[in-house]
Amino acid sequence: MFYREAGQFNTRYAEDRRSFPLRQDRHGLAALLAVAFVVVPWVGNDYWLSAILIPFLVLSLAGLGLNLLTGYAGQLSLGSAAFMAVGAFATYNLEVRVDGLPLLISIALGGLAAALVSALFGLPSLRIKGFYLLVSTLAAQFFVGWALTRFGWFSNDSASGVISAPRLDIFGVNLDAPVGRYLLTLTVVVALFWLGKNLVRSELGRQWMAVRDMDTAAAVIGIPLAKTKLLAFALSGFYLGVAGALWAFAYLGTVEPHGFDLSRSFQILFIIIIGGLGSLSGNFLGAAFIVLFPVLLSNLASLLPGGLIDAGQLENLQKMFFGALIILFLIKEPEGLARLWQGFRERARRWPLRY
Amino acid sequence: MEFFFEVLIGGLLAGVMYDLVAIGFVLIYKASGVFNFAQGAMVLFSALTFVSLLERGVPFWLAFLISLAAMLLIAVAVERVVLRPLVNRSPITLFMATLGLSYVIEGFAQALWGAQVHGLDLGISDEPLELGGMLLSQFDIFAALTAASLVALLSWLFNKTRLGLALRAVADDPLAALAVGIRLQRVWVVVWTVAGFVGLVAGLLWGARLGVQFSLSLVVLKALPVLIIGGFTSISGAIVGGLIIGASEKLAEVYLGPIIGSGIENWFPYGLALLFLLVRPAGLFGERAIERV
Amino acid sequence: MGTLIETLDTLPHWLHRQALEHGTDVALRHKHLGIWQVRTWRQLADEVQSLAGALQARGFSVGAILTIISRPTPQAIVAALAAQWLGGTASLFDPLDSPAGQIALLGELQPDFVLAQGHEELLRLGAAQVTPRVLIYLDGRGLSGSGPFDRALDYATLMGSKAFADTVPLAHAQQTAFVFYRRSQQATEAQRIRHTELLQHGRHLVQHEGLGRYEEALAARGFASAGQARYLLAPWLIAGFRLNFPENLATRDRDRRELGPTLVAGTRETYERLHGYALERLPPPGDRARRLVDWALAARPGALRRFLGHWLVRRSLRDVLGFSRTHAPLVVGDALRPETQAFFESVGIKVRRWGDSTEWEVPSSSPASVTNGQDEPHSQRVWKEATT
Amino acid sequence: MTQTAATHLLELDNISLSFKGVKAVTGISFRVAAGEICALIGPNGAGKSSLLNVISGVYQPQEGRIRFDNRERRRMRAHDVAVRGVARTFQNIALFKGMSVLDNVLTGRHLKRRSTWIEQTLRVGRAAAEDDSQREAAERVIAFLHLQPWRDALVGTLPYGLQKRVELARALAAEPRLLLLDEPMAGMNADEKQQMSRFIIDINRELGTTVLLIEHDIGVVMNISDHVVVLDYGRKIGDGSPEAVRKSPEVISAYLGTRH
Repeated sequence: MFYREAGQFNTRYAEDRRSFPLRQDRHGLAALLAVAFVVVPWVGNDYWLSAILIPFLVLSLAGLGLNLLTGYAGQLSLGSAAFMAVGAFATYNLEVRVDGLPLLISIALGGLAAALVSALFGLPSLRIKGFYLLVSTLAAQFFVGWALTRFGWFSNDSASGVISAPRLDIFGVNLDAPVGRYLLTLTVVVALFWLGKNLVRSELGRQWMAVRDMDTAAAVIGIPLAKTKLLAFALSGFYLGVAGALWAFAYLGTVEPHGFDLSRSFQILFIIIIGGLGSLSGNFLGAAFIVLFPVLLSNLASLLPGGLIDAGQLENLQKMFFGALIILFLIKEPEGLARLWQGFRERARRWPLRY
Repeated sequence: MEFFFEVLIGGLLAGVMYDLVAIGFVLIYKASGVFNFAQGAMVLFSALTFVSLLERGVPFWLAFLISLAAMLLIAVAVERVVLRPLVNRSPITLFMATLGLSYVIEGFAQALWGAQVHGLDLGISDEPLELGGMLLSQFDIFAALTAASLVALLSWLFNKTRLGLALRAVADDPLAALAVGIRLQRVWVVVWTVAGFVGLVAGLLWGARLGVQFSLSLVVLKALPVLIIGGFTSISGAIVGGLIIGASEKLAEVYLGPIIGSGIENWFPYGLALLFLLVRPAGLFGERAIERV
Repeated sequence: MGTLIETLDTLPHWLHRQALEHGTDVALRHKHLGIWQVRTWRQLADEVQSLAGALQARGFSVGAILTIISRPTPQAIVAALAAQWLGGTASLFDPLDSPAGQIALLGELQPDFVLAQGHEELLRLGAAQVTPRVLIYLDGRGLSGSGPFDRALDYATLMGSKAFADTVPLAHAQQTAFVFYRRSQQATEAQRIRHTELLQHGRHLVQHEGLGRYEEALAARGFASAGQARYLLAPWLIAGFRLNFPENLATRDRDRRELGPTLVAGTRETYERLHGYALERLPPPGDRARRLVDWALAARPGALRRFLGHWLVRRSLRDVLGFSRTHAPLVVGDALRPETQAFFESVGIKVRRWGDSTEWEVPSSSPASVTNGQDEPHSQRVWKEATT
Repeated sequence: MTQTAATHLLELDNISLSFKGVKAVTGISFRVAAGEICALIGPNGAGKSSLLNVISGVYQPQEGRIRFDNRERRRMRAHDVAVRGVARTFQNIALFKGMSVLDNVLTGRHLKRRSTWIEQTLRVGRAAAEDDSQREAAERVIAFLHLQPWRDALVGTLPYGLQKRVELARALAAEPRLLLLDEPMAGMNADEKQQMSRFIIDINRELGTTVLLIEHDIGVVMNISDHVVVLDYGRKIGDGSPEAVRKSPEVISAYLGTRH
């Protein structure tokens, strides 16, 4: 309703391809980034930065990773956490075994490692479809978890398999402070979302959606199904791997396999179901929801007279609520919060006309 | 060699336990085309209800009936709240819905009965029994017999009763079934209840084994490879699959374990299932549909 | 402009001038293949000259008539200007008019030079048993192997052959720029407008409405009316603003919103269609949203209502209709119906009327009386009428 | 569009296909001349669609040979067939429902892409220029089939008739030499059929694309096709010009036998 579109027209295809065709949206995005990069580090306290914003950003990135595979390429996966783990441990090992390797490089390489593993477990998708594929991704989930704990080499032979992350330095600047870790995360996430945006709008992105929507037709058009699916697994793996590395280094400060168990995979799946399958912004919405809702719930509980709801019950309630929410979304709005927002926006652009 | 057979038999008997869970899946999958991830949660819920009642001094049979009633309620609720609104949506969507469902049921079960571990004694001594020179757990044999009788009961239910007829009709072709006046909703409720019943039995046996606790709901993760190997649509397939998984993972643990490391039984079934998928995508007994364009 | 105007007394001269002085400015935009394709004044002038060249080479001379049967497209404009460049007259037909009447009309007029948009229009010519000396089509779709039109020329290929006409227009002020025909029950009536007259009206409009180089005008309806020639084409050439063409009829409303024209020189139909479009898409009467809209659009609002109404409804309604940049909403010819006028005013658009003064007259020698156009080509006849 | 019999774009030689022993098509042979519109007709279950699926490589025939553009093939995957320049539409629309009309058409052109996904993702090299050319080509197809008003609409939301047209657009976007249409007018009203046949003729005449189509509406078939092949119970029972086929007693009996 506050859009003013008259006079915004394109004389070149390049202009038409912009992901934010409306001037108002472009300005909005710029403002948002300015706030995120300048204002937040300024005003945000340590709790908010390290307990809310960093996990929110990392989970958004992980959500994007899974969304590429499930939302865009239509391949269901329950192994997301495994690939995060691979990314985290690969990054850690690169840091400790290759001295002088810049952090960002080792994170990228960690992502690459995850991509390879992911593609490996994606191989069965060339023969099997639908939830048969769950077997492969669950196999990844359990096998990776097992291997990382079983072989001390991965955790540099530390007793517990739990290892603390090395100092975060970029170009000699130390980033161990919450602000530093926040900015590191934010930068990586923004960069990768930009790439992700290009990716899903590229030919490859369209091929993924084609395979998702109607694979026979895709094949008849001449889309190489095998290559397309494997690339989906690999790129999804890369994003998850980087997310895993950030989760371990920028958020927890420790690297441990148990942080990447099946429930983490479910959490990420829930993020994209709630946020929106096949949507970029949805990952942020879903992640925000997943991160903020428990905080909200515990705050509400603390308002009640003490001991009425203990922590355990709170967790159960949370579980029930999330479960119910998933079902609700699948029934009412399978395309998630992103779709709701988009629908509202479309109506606002047309208001007061209906169509 | 003796040892080998002991391991094998032990594995097979353990496989029976998987069967009990897997059968629940197959029932629901046949009737409503849903891969019911919540089956594990149902096992947990039924067992937890049963135990808690028992601990509150409710007699065995009554506790059993009440738990069964609870499963019926769940079945009705699921049909109303989940299946009906999601009718003719994609299998993936339905699967994710049951994922949510499992969260609801688990959360509910623990909110209701608490999260602590309950011991459960069905009064079957677990001391091994000498059979043909092999030591076998009485309990396992008991479990095997229960499973066998359960399967017998089910096959009677499906082959001899009108319900069974209706069920098979629905499984073959929902639309046709509707056309001849079978009420889909009712069939679903019944099937989910039966699955709940199977879940209850499985829950009791598993619970007596490991104690009734959250980890029960994780048996679902074992059932998946069982189904892949057996085929989603065939009970006998599920049974064979369960036995294969049970035996192979024990053998693997015993013979491969020392080589590549212990604790492989939590991923080995999946590796096996993958092999099966690549060789025979429809499973041993499942029929494969040819894709028509 | 002052002194120039005396020397610039025809449309082609103005085109020439614009091309010389503002060659790189945007003259035309046409939404085509998904984007607004731009023509500068220089390109436009070149295109006009090369078409003029092609026509000249095929015997189109001073006083001849080029009959243009086309939706508003850049090519139609180019063709009209090319005809005038050679001192000829453009006769415009809107394909949306009823085929029957048009066929009869064409049958009587027996035009020698015709530019038709495509298959449909060619079929009408066929039905009217017209065999022009020169027949040009814009869209060759569906023409291959369709009988009598194998001699027809493709506009695109014609443009390819760069045969430039004289670089100065041959037109002069007293010649007829446009001629429009219609059938009334008794006879065929014609409406002729000379360059002087056109430019006079155009200049008047430009001055009165204060039109500058940066106006955006949308030409959605056919030009087949004298009013449009006076109040859209002439001002466009004089003020040198941009004329925009929508992608097609089905998309014109979306295109209008994208473009956000600052000058709308529409006919009564334009506005009434738009009014209907809005009414049909507003929330249904009785609906809460609709009550808000009505509340905001009510006449003579108080301060609060003016403020809220502006932000909640009027501003966005203006925008979806594509009028938020419009400062010159004009209706050419007949006045709007009161309710339509009122609707646009309630949205904050005061539509101003520019009456069309040309009267229809029956040609001194009615074309119907001429049995064979061969002895005295139609064009010659009209030229006499135009110059005497 | 009469061609000399020498230039045959597609030749089927004794094709047989069966599912689990059930014969769908038996010993079918016919030839499609370059530049013609060839119609494949026959009662339901005559094996028309199966045959189309064989030609487009969705099914592999148990017996028989296919020559396309003088290249013989025994088995070929759908992808290779597409690369050779064959595009098709499906009986029950197989569009990418989650994508816009424009994206569907662009996807139809993906074989024309040269730049790699890396170039496209990093926005370097030929990617941008190629995006423009691809878009323009897609827009030409959209304009050719008068789809401009729905360019940005999700195909899932469009009415049936339009979806059929979008699917045609997607196939056309590949600039195919042979266009296979599986009941392009099924379920359309008279006007839509009229319009669709117009489009098919224009595609054939203006773009010189060879068309092989399955259609039930005999009236339409006789109007637009240069050559008709009749199947019944998986066998060929007629092959020739529309007039010739219309007269053939075997065809007539087959149709009278299975009026529906």
